[in-house]
Order: sequence, then structure tokens, then C-alpha cells
Amino acid sequence: MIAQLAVEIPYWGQSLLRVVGGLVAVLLPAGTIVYLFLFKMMSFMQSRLGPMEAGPFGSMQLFAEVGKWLQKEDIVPENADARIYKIAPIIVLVSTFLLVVVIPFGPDAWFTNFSAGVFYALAIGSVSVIGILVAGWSSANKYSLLGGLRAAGQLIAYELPMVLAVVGVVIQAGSMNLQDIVMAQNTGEIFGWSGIGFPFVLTQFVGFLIFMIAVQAELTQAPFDMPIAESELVSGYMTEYSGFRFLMFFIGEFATAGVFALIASVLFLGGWGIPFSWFGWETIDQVDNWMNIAGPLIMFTKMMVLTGIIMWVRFSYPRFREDQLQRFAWKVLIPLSLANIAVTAIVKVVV
Amino acid sequence: MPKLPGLIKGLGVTMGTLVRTVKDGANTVQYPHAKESPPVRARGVIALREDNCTACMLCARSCPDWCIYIEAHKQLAPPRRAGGKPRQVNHLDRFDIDYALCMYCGICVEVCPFDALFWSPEYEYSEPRIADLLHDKTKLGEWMETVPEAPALEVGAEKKK
Amino acid sequence: MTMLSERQQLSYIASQAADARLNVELETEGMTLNIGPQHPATHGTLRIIARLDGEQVIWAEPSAGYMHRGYEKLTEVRTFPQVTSLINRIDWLGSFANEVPFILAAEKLMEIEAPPRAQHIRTILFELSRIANVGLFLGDLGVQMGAITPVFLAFRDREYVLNLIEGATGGRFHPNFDRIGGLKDDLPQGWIDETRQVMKKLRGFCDEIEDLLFGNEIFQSRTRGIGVIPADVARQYGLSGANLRASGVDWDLRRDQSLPMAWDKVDFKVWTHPDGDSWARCWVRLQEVRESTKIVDQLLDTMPAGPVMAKVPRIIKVPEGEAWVSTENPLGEMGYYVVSKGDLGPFRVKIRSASFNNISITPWVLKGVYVPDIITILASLYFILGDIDR
Amino acid sequence: MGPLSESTDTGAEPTALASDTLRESIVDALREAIGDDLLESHLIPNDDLWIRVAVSAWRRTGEALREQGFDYFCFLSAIDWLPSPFGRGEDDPSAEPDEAETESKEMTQGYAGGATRFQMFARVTDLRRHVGVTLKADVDESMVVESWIPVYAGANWHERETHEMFGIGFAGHPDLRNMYLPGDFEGYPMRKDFPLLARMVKPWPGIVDVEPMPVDDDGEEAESS
Repeated sequence: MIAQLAVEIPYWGQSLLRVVGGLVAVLLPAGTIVYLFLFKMMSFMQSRLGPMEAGPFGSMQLFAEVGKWLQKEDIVPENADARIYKIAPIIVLVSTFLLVVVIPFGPDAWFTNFSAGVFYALAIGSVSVIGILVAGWSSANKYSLLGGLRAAGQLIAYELPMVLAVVGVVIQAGSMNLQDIVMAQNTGEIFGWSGIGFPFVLTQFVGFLIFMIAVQAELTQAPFDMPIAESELVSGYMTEYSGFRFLMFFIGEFATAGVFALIASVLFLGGWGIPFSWFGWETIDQVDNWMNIAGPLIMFTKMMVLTGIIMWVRFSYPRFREDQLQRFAWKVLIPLSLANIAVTAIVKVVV
Repeated sequence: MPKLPGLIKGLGVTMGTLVRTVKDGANTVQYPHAKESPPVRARGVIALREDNCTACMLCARSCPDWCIYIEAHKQLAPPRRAGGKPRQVNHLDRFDIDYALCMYCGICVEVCPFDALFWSPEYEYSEPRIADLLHDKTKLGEWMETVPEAPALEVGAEKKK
Repeated sequence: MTMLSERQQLSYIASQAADARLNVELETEGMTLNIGPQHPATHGTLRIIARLDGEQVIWAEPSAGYMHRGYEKLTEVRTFPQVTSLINRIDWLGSFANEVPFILAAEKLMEIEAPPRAQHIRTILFELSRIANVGLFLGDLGVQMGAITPVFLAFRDREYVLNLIEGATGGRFHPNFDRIGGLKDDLPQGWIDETRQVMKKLRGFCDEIEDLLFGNEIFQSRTRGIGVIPADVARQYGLSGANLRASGVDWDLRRDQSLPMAWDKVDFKVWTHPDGDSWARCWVRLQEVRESTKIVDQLLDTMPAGPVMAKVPRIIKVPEGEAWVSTENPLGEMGYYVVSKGDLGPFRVKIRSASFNNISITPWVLKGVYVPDIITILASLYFILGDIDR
Repeated sequence: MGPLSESTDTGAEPTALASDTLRESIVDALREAIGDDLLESHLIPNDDLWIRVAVSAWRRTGEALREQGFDYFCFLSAIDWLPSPFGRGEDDPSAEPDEAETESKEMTQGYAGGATRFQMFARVTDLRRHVGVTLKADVDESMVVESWIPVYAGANWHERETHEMFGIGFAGHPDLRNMYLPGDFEGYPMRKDFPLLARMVKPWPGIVDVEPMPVDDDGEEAESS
């Protein structure tokens, strides 16, 4: 994104821009998700209005909440492993920031352009497990411990179907670079017709479903929220956290939801692009500069749709039991995604 | 017709509620701005008509929580008819109801033989200090304004004597 | 115990094995988990001490008493009319239903009977409090399993019922409307029509909950085959209400005893379920709410005219004697054993509350289940803390 | 999910409500089973049945009744027949003690008689014949009764509660811990001679508190009113 700008920006300026961009890319979706879905959609689904007092239609509620959390005391339990206890939420939040790094938002609007971007994203996505596990362990609370262990078991079980679901996309696109995957979808054509490009959700629908289920589990949203499980484990690994450390977990939860939705939209819905045939573009160099502005907005829209679905499911379903979830992951999702890979590979070779 | 999976139906219910809330408004009331009006019979707060009270102590005696405190002294009131003898009446010195103790059973209102106690549906009298929940006879008297008329009865009810 | 289900046997074996591992082989420490007294799933202050091996319960023991208010003792220092305002608060979600058996017992001792119209209204309010109570259970069930929406729907629709109860009695939660010999007052005008409409809404609510929760495959997989209580165990522990009927025992005090109430004048079905698991208990309750709305509708159609109060002396002294009256309350069989010595107040009142017996089975039924199942089983047994501790 | 039924009806026909002949036959059958340990029975027509048994036969009675179909355990508790020395705590100290009340302060037992201050009472029900029976037994000085747990497992908590509230021991009960009260609580709250402090710490507000009219100064009194 920097190279295209008319003015030459020194390195520190570029870094600053990246940091600000990263903060915006993580916090803006998180805030919007919390307000739009957690505050408003959930309330409306339950026949109530949600926060209405702070700002017009309660839109400033989130800032009030953040202010409240920042004021609260940062409590560390007496028997807790204090240093690790304090680091844990940072690990969770940092993993979210690291995740956003590889996501392309436009033809030139990216933070880094890894050639193995998919690989990196999936690897970093599981770093938060460590944060959650140590949070559960170091809290010196039995509920937290159970929650942390559940989270570890669950997140590991769902890494695999997620990775396998993505493999189908990678095979089809022929690249692990996210930018290439976006290009492949937007320049592709369906039986010679390129009106809507070729979003992989059409051919990889099974993969998409599995990916979304795995994301749901990865984010510990209902019906896979056993690590938190308010009614059983009293918020699981977060039980003992308060103040701004709780806030970090909270932001982490919803920011990660947004980031995973971004990844899903990149992998399956054509990412920042709109079908290039509309404008007669064929390669990435031909794409107009304004897509660097429009691209993030398009991404944002797609992300909102996907997180909307994630939240909708969350507000409607009861939760599984831990063993049922493991069974579901290992007996249903993994075989299914393996079959998906096989079919994709065969079709790829044959066609 | 094939049965829809329950998972889809569940999503339908929540989405249906969302649409209904957007269209018809929520079922909740935004409390300080809008208020629900409680039914006429609602037992909110007890009002006292001081003139009717004879300090007969029936309410205080029948209160299960012992939350009514009455003190009175005897004095002479002007005669009912001109030229009659002055009557001796109990003049109320103190009539307190401790709402921190009261359990809103309504027995006192019921036993009162002189129609001095009434239920009012008023409910907004919470206090930051528990001691302020002790309402004295002036405060109880002020509630009289909020006492509604008794509602008409349903078909088939026996007329009140 | 006889007649263990397969699952019970398996989990028993597993718990034995866990014990053995604990003690001999690996010397892994089991973990004692205190669920409660402050815990979102115990809606109140029930504490459950569970010995865990991993997530499996080796044994569990509920510890009640955090809310003991000593009602049996308190009734001894109160007069008969004062007692009703106390016992309202035993099962606070279905409070009108608490008053009825006590008043019936007192009436039995005094050998008076409420006029037909009073019996009718009593039965209607009784069923309304059942709907208010069990309706909330249906929503709460979801929250115990992580579904947050049903509970709001339940609160929404329970509000209509509470408004009805408040409109008639003046008290949302603690009506204190029953009097020895009848009722405090007649219904206000327009109440019957309103009730009909609310019953329609409530049936809609039942359908909604069925779609949202009962039809959900996740919910079914969480409840089916979990916490199975065979019929003879259920009887031994004195389980009652829907818990008993879900074990296949066809027993409903509304139908199976003669009381001066209006249930014998209506046509209703007593739902039972042969499985005895959590699902069965929840399902039976759902059907019961539907059945209750129908009972109320029928009673509204046949409301007799007349007084609502029999002739009773102004100062109530109950003659010497003993009486036992129990009714099919929302939570199960609730009964009062009233001993009177001819005084203003009762000499001794034994309160047989449903939840006390229903929860006493938990050490038996929780053995070998997983931690999340503790919550679902407790939720499906359905208790109100005030009803356990009294 | 497994092969579980969708719903349903056990299809049992509602049986007729219990009659007095049935209740009489229950007494006879029980007398056959436990013999002379059945001390007394009391029947109120179309209402209920009380049976008092010897305390030594407490468990045998349970077993016998269970065999006869009374397998639904309703409740178990005790009663203290001592008249309360405290009353309702609503006494006017200035008032004269009521003649009738002091006279009635004699211990009388209820239905089916009895001789001791403490009596056990329990209720079991036959769900098929739709009849219940209230059992009673005098508790002797040893204050120990056989536990019903082997007969009705549900008696466990009820016996704990009874132990806690009345101080009656149960032989064979595995765990007579307190249910409600702290472990080191002294006294048995449901006994009649256990005072209810809430009614003692505060004077009854129902005591008539009307100052008499000052008699000595009539003129002034009239003026003020």
C-alpha cells in the first residue's frame, strides 16, 4: 500500500501506519460486532431493545463499558501464578493482532504478503490456545482449570478440521498466498461465465461449512462454548479475571471472531474483490487504485455477514457436552473434510 | 412434508422474534422514560386515612411481621349533634409502617373495621437508607391521593353488601 | 438399587475404576468441586459437592440449608390467616399454589367448604401459577445448557401470566388471596377475556420453545438418556410431579384424589413418559403447561356465579384435629400436615415440599455423570431453593 | 439418542378413588403382618387413615407396607406434643393470664393416641390403589428410632432433618449430619421448648398503647380539642 502513494514515507512512518492500520483492523470490527450483534441483535432476538441510554440508541454503550472495565481493580488471586496470570490475556490479544497481519484488504492494502499466508494464519490462530490454557491453569481456580483444559482439548480438536477444510481451497487456488486466493476467485469463471467470478464457496461449500463450524468452536461461541460455559463453569478460564485483563479477553473474543470471519471471506467469498470482469481487470496490476479504499469496505461487509451468522447461531443454540463435541469433531468433521480434499484433488486433476 | 431439522427451526424462531421486535417494538418498557401501570388491585403501598383511624390496634395485632407501630392518647372531640356531650376519642400520635419489614400480605388492610387503610399501586418509594422506609402517618396519609377506586367485578360475582 | 439403566451401570463401573485408579495405580488426585452455593446454575443457594475424576463425577452430594427460614417453626407462632402470607414464599414462582393445600387442610378441620365459584377461581389461579412457574422452567432449561434466548422468551410470556395474577389478587409473586372459606375478593371486570387471550399466547410460547429448544438436536443429545431414574427408585425417593410421571408412573393428585377444587369438572390429560431421563422430565413439563392452558380455558367457560366466600367466623379458631392435604403443585406433591389444638394458630405444620424429595435423589442420580450433566440433571429435576429449605 | 420413545401414554385407566373399606382392609393386612405391634388406628371416613405402631416395629411396618404396595414415600417427620411454654409471643404483659389457656397446657396426643412427648409420623402412599396412610410411633426415652433408609431410600434426608430439628436419632442412618443449621449448633429448634428468638427480642407492637385521658385537668383538655 505504501509504494502506490505519491509521497515517499520514511520507514518509521510506514511502521506507524501499519500499527494504526492493525489497530483499526482489529478494534473496529470488534466494536461493531459487539454493538451490532451482542448488544442489538441479541436483544432484538429476545424481544427487548438492549442498551438505549448511552448515546443515540445506546451506541456509546461500548465506550461506557470499556471505561467501566478500565476503572476496575485488577485482581490477582492469592494463589495464582501471578506473572503468567497477567500475561495470559496479552497472549490471546496479541495472537489476534498477529492474525490480521496476513489478511489482504485490497490490491496493495496489506500488512505483509506471505507466500504461505494460509499456513501462517492457521498456525497463529492456535496461539490463543496457549493463552487460554495458561489463563485456566494460573488462575488457581478449579472452574478455570476445567475451562482451560476443555478449551485446550476443544481448540486442538477443531484445528484439524479447519486446516483440512482450507486444504480444499488451497488445492483449488493452487496457492497458499491469500492474495493469490483472492485473485483466483475474482478472475475465475464458471463454465466460461465470469459474471460473479468464482467464489470458492460454490465448489467448496462443504469445506466452508466445516470451516465455519470450526471457527465457531475455535471462538468458543455457543454451541461450542464449553470452555466458558457460564452455567457450568462460571465463565471458565475467565472466572478470575477482572478489569482491563478481562477487557482484553473480551476484545480478543470478538476481534478474533471478526478476524476469522475475514479469513473465511478471503478463502471462500472472494475477499476484498468484486468480480474483476465487471471492470475488465485481469491481473492484480490492472486493478484500480480505488480498490485500496473500497476493498476494506467490501471485506468489512462480508465479515459482518459472516459474524452475523456466527452470532445468530450463538444466540439460538444450547451447548454441546465436551465429549459430544470431540466425537463430532473426530467422527464427523474430520472424515468429511478428508473426503472433501480427496474429491477436490480428483476433480482438480481430472478437469 | 419432510421434517425440518430442529437446528434450522431454532434459527427461525430467533430470527422471527428479531423481525417482530423491529416491526412491532419490543416487549420491554424503557423504565424511567415509560412506565407500566400496575393493576388497580396491585399491592404497592399502604395509605392511611387518619380521620378514620380509632387506634383500635387491630392491624398492629394481626400483622404477622409486627411492622405497624401505633401510639395514641384519648381526648375529647366536639359532639356529633349540637348540644350533645363531647365524645371521647383516641387521637393518633403515631402510626408507622416499617416497609423494611412489611411483607405486603394485606392483612392489616383487610382487618381494618373503619376503612382507614387502603392499598395504593404506587411502587416508587425505594430509599437509599433502610431507616427511611419507616413511613410515618403524614407520609402514609399522602399516599391516599394515589388510591384508586375499587374495580368493578367480573360477571357472575355477588354484589358487595 | 435394582433396575439400573445401562448408562447408570456403565458409569458406576467407570466410577469404581476411577476410584481404583485414584487409590492405587497412578495416585492422581481427584478433585473436589464445589458447585455453589453461589453458582449460576443453582438458581438460589444450593451447594453441590462433587468429587471428580477428570470431568466425571465419582460422587456428588447436595448440601442444602443456605436458605432455611424455619417456616415450620414460624407457623407455630402465627394465626391461621397469617400463615398463608408466609407459605407464599416457599415455592416463590408458583406461590398461589402453595396456599391452596394449607387452606384446604384448615377448611377440612373446620368442616367448611368454599363456594363453587371460589373453587373455580382457586383452580384457575392454581393453574396460572403452574404456568408461570413451569413456563419459567422451560426458559431456564435453555440457559442451563447455554442457550440464552429461551429464558427471555419465557420471562416475556410469564409476564402476561403474572399480570393476570396481579390483576386478580394484587400480588405478582405473593398473592395471599386464599382465605379460609373462600377467596379474598372476586375477579375484576374483564379478567376472563384477558385470560383467554393470554392462554392463546402461552400456547404460542410452548410451540416456540418446542421449536427453539426441544426440537434442537443438540438439546436432545444433551438430555436423552441422561440422568435416568427408574420408576421404583423414583417412588422410593418420593419424587413427585413431572419427575415421577416422566418415569412412567401415572400419578397426578389433581385427578387421583378428591378435593374441593374444580379439576374434576374439566377434561385433561395426565402426560407420562416411559424413559425417565432428563428429556422425559422436560417434555412432560412442556406438555403440562399446554394442558394447564386448556384447563384454564375450560374453567373460564364454565365459571359459576355466586359468592366467593363461605360463612366463617370473624375470628378463626380451627377445631382440634389433624389433617393432611396435598396437591399437585408445579414442582410436585406439596402437602401440609396440620395439627390444630383448637387455637388461633396451628400447633404443628409439617410442610412436605416437592423439591426436598426431588433433590434428595441427586446423590443417586449424579453418580458417574459428567460435570455438564450435573447441570442438566439438576435443571430437569427442577427445584426451587425455597421449596427445599423451607 | 438411541431407541427412545417419542412420547407417551402408559395407558393406565384412572382407578376409582380410595374407599373406607379399602382403608379398613389396609389396617387388617398390616395387623396380619406386624401383629400386636399395631397399637391403634384411626379412620376419618372418606378422608384419611392413621395407624400407630410400636416404635420397635417401625422398620418392619415400613417393610410390610411396602410389600403391600405402599412404595411411594411421601414424608417422615416428628412432632413434639409438649404445649409451647412461650405461646405466640403476642402477649400483653399487662393483661391477666387467660384462665382457659393455662388449663389447656396439658399434653394431649392427636389421632391414634400415644403416650410420649415425641412421636414419629410418616406418610406412605400406594399409587396404584390411590390411598395413603399416616403412620405414627411413640418415641421412647432412648430417643432412637430405626432408620427407614433400607426400606425407603428417600427417608435419608427426612431423617436427617428430623434428627436436626427434634434430636431423634436413627439407628442405621449412615450420615446424620445437620442439613440446615451449622454443624456446632446447640439445641433442637423444632422442639416446643426451644424459644423463637425473633419473637423475644422485640416487644409486640400490638400491645394497646393508648394514653388515658388526663382526668385531673378537664378544662384544658376540652380546649385543645
